[in-house]
Amino acid sequence: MAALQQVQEEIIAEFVVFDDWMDRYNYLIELSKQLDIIDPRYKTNDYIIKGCQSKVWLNAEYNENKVVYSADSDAIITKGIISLLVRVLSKRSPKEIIDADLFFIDAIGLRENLSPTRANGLLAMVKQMKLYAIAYNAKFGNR
Amino acid sequence: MAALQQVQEEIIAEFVVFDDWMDRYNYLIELSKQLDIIDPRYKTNDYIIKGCQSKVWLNAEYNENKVVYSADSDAIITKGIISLLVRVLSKRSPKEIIDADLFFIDAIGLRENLSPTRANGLLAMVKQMKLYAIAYNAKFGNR
Amino acid sequence: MAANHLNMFDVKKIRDDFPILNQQVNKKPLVYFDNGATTQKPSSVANEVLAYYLNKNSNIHRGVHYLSAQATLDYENARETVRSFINAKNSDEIIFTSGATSSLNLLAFSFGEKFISPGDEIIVTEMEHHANIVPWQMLCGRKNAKLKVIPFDNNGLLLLERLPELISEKTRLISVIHTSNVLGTVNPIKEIINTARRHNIAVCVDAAQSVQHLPIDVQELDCDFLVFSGHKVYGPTGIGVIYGKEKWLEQLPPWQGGGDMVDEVSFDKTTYNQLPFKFEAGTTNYIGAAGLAKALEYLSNTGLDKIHRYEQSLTEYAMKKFKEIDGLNVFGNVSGKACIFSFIIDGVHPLDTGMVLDKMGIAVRTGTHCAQPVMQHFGVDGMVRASLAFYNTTEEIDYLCQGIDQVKKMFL
Amino acid sequence: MAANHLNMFDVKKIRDDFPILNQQVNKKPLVYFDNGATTQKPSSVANEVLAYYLNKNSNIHRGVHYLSAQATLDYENARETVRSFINAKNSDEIIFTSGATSSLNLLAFSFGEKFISPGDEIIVTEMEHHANIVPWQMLCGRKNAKLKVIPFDNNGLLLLERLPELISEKTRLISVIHTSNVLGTVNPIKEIINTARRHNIAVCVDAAQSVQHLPIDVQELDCDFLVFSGHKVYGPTGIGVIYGKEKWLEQLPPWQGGGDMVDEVSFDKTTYNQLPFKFEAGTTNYIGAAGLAKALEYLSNTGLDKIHRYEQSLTEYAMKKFKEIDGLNVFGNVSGKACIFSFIIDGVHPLDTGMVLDKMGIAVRTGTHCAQPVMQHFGVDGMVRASLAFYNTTEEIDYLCQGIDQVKKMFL
Ligand SMILES: Cc1ncc(COP(=O)(O)O)c(C=O)c1O
Ligand SMILES: Cc1ncc(COP(=O)(O)O)c(C=O)c1O
Repeated sequence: MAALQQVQEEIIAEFVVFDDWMDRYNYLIELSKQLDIIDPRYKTNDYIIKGCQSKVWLNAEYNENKVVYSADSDAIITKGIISLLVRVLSKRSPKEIIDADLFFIDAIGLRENLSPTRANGLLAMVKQMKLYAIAYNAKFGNR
Repeated sequence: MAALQQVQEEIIAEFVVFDDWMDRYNYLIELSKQLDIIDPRYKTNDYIIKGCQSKVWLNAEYNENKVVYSADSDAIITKGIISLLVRVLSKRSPKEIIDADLFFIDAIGLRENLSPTRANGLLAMVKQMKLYAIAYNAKFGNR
Repeated sequence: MAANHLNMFDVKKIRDDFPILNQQVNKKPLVYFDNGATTQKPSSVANEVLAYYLNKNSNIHRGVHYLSAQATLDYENARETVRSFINAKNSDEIIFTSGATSSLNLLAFSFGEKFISPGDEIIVTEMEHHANIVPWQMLCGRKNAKLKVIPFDNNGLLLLERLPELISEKTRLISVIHTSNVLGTVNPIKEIINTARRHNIAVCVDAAQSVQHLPIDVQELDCDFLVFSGHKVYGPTGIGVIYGKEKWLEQLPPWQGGGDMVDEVSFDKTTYNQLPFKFEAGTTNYIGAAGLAKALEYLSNTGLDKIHRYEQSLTEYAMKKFKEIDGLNVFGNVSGKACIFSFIIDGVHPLDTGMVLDKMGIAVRTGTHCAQPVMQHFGVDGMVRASLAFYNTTEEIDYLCQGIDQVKKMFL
Repeated sequence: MAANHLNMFDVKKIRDDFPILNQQVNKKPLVYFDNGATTQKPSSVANEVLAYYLNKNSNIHRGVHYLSAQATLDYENARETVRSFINAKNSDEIIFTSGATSSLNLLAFSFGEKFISPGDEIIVTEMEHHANIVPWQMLCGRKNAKLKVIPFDNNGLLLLERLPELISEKTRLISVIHTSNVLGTVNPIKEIINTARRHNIAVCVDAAQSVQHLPIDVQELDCDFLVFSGHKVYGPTGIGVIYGKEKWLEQLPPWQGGGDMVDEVSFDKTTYNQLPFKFEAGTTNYIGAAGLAKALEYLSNTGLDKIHRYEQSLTEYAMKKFKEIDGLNVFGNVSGKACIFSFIIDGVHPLDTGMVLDKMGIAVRTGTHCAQPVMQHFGVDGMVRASLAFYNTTEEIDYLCQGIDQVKKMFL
């Protein structure tokens, strides 16, 4: 599997061709459709991420020393952004996830979505993904 | 007795010669010494005017259809200003006092002392003097 | 007729007074449709605040020195400007707070301490902003009182016929939103006040979304209390107002304790200052008050009547346009509604709508608009809200319609 | 040594940053000695506020559009600036209020609702500002609790040896003024906190007159709460701060209800938002917060240590000068005192003194300085207060001394 760094650079390369925001959003809409469907039993309040204006559900499983994320949202652009996060972070070791510097967000112009405002909740999303990694790391630790 | 209007114009004429504030204040200090001493039995809390940073005592009596004021203050400049008010308003009919337009205050540069700030309480003072006049007017009315 | 008022109002000239409007956002001309959240400020307000920073600033009250005396005068003149703006009887009835929310919290606390006993009842409407719900819920929790609710119908019309049955011997206060910040409905507060009068119930009007849109006369209305925010009437942030009839304010205990609201303080006994100071603890936002006065003067000079007519024309224009758009649901269509339009495009999440409009330079708000009961009423999680002001134009409404088309193209 | 620090500090350059200082009042150059009441603002603060009016203004939180997102970022960055300024552990511990008075009222209400029962005790000092007396008195009235007082001696020194006997099993909180706004005394709060720790008592520090004069580190102090006002630290009016340890803030119920401080609202049940939003109801003064951040940055860049040393030199200089004036009584002469000088000229009313100084261009405050118990302690009705800041100079102190001579000449 490609390194975390490399995947981010791929994403940046994909976005760099768009100089119009509508194209970027259209691409995110495309990506949202490619996000694996989350198991319906995780689409409950227990898996919802607080602090988003849209509903965001997130689950993480531990499989062969890797954290595997699945997620969904009722807002499409949010879902598109989530699909990027999953693409970058899923199926990696807890350590890798914890240490991940998600520079692609800024690079593709989504930084404002990382603000602590609760409108979008991308920040809450990233936080929650890292929390899962920390938890699994504590549980199964040492790589 | 000189008309209310005329007394005010006299005062303005007295002050017009001072172009320095210290001279104006020195004159008020002079005037404070000329204020008739208030009967000590009125120097109690009952006669104090609320809303002044200095203590101001005021009494009013009704004598031959005229209101006669006496007053005092523990601050000298305030006392000087009071002496002007007494000079203008005392020994006049309630009606005259109620209707009085005290233009001299503005004219001699003391307008800021009329602000509703409680620092000086000149406004409270004027109000109280007029209240006495209103009360006597109600009691002994019709001139 | 609408077109007539649209033409009679020189909106180009008005816009010159609001420099912030003349900018690009996301490389598009800014279309500011978030006036329900906060309004932009005319230059006269900015200049006054700047003048404070550059040569007028000084704390007010009790100060003998020049700057302090001047600032005190400005502050008390600002109070007088507010009085005259809502035609209160006297300026002691005008209390400066930090915003409409603080005003309502002041009232809930002070009125509650004095007049609410276990079992007492307070009435609000189903379309209140959280600021007019939560303080009363907290009070009810503390005092074991009960909050009752006047419902509204699917058009956004208050079901006033329900009021009589909600009123009981225990009803102490009715607090009602004048203009809904979501539905735009202008509620018949005069009728509510008339009903309340017959039962000796106090009425508070939440005018946060109405004072900037139509002329208000508290004496004519005969309301007991009225609140609004500076930043929503083209003034500074951090300043607000509660008006209260003198007879009420005299009876209510203070809310916050501190400097200036006291008369005499000792560890044995503290007595409170007279109105309005009793309710203004500590250093008030005197720069905010001076700025607010400039904002209200700007409105008065422009003419609230003229503003109202122009905005009504904008409303008619927009509602007509919106009707032509397939799949657009506008919530609230009571006649005479304010220029506040909350909507959902069928099948598109409000957040997606808002994010796309933003990139077109259109500033709208999305979410629950601090009125979750309204969302619950319609069974939705959120709405998009375009809230207009008298500096907005029909061209901007046309552009919003294009934006909505663009959203539909992208998501449907 | 004093002279050394006086020279090392480029006060001329500092004064250029405060345009308001460069003006005439009553035809005399302004000598602004009313910094205890409010401070003047550096250009960077004025510019930031102006930038809001001209191109940045938008309501914060939940807004998806560009201006709102930017304003939200600014606001949360301002919170981080405050955090770093007092070295709080995390920014959730920083709550924006409308001023120190509001901060203390918030605390008295929220702490009181949760932790104060009949018979409980709260301790303050005899030298508190009314803002740290009245809210506790009001709380004690509501809850039947008791307010106890640490006295001070005639030098203005807190009689700390009295504290142990004042503490009982019932003591829940000690709220103490850090620097006296009348006497200038800097109280030994670290010692008080250490004592309180041993008894498990919470401590609140009223830093309204200290954060602008010396570096403060809340983690090092280990205080539970700390409050201050924006306008006294060279920032805007209408904005203030309460710091609280997270473990406390998590436990306290909210004070004001309204928008943004809630999670879910329905007429059946309302749940509250997480920290810090739980305590920030309604539209906060976000422009004020942005301005405050600029003020704190200005102080940090100048260096609180340097400011402190320079101001200490001013204090030494002034106290020495004052000693040479016959009939001048300065209240408070504890070593290390802040540059706050309250005095009475024997035989002259403070108001007369203040009015004459004003006409010489010197802005001082007269009256009780919202600390009537301090007046009662010394058996006086009022004092004249000259309160300095780091933009003041020894020349201005000399001029004040001339002013005092002039007053003596006129009244004695
Ligand atoms: C109807 C209504 N009431 C009260 C408020 C609260 O105003 P503020 O947030 O300025 O305190 C608002 C603001 O959104 C409102 O729309
Ligand atoms: C020591 C102290 N505490 C509290 C306050 C209250 O501050 P504010 O009036 O800004 O709320 C002051 C202001 O005078 C003060 O000096």
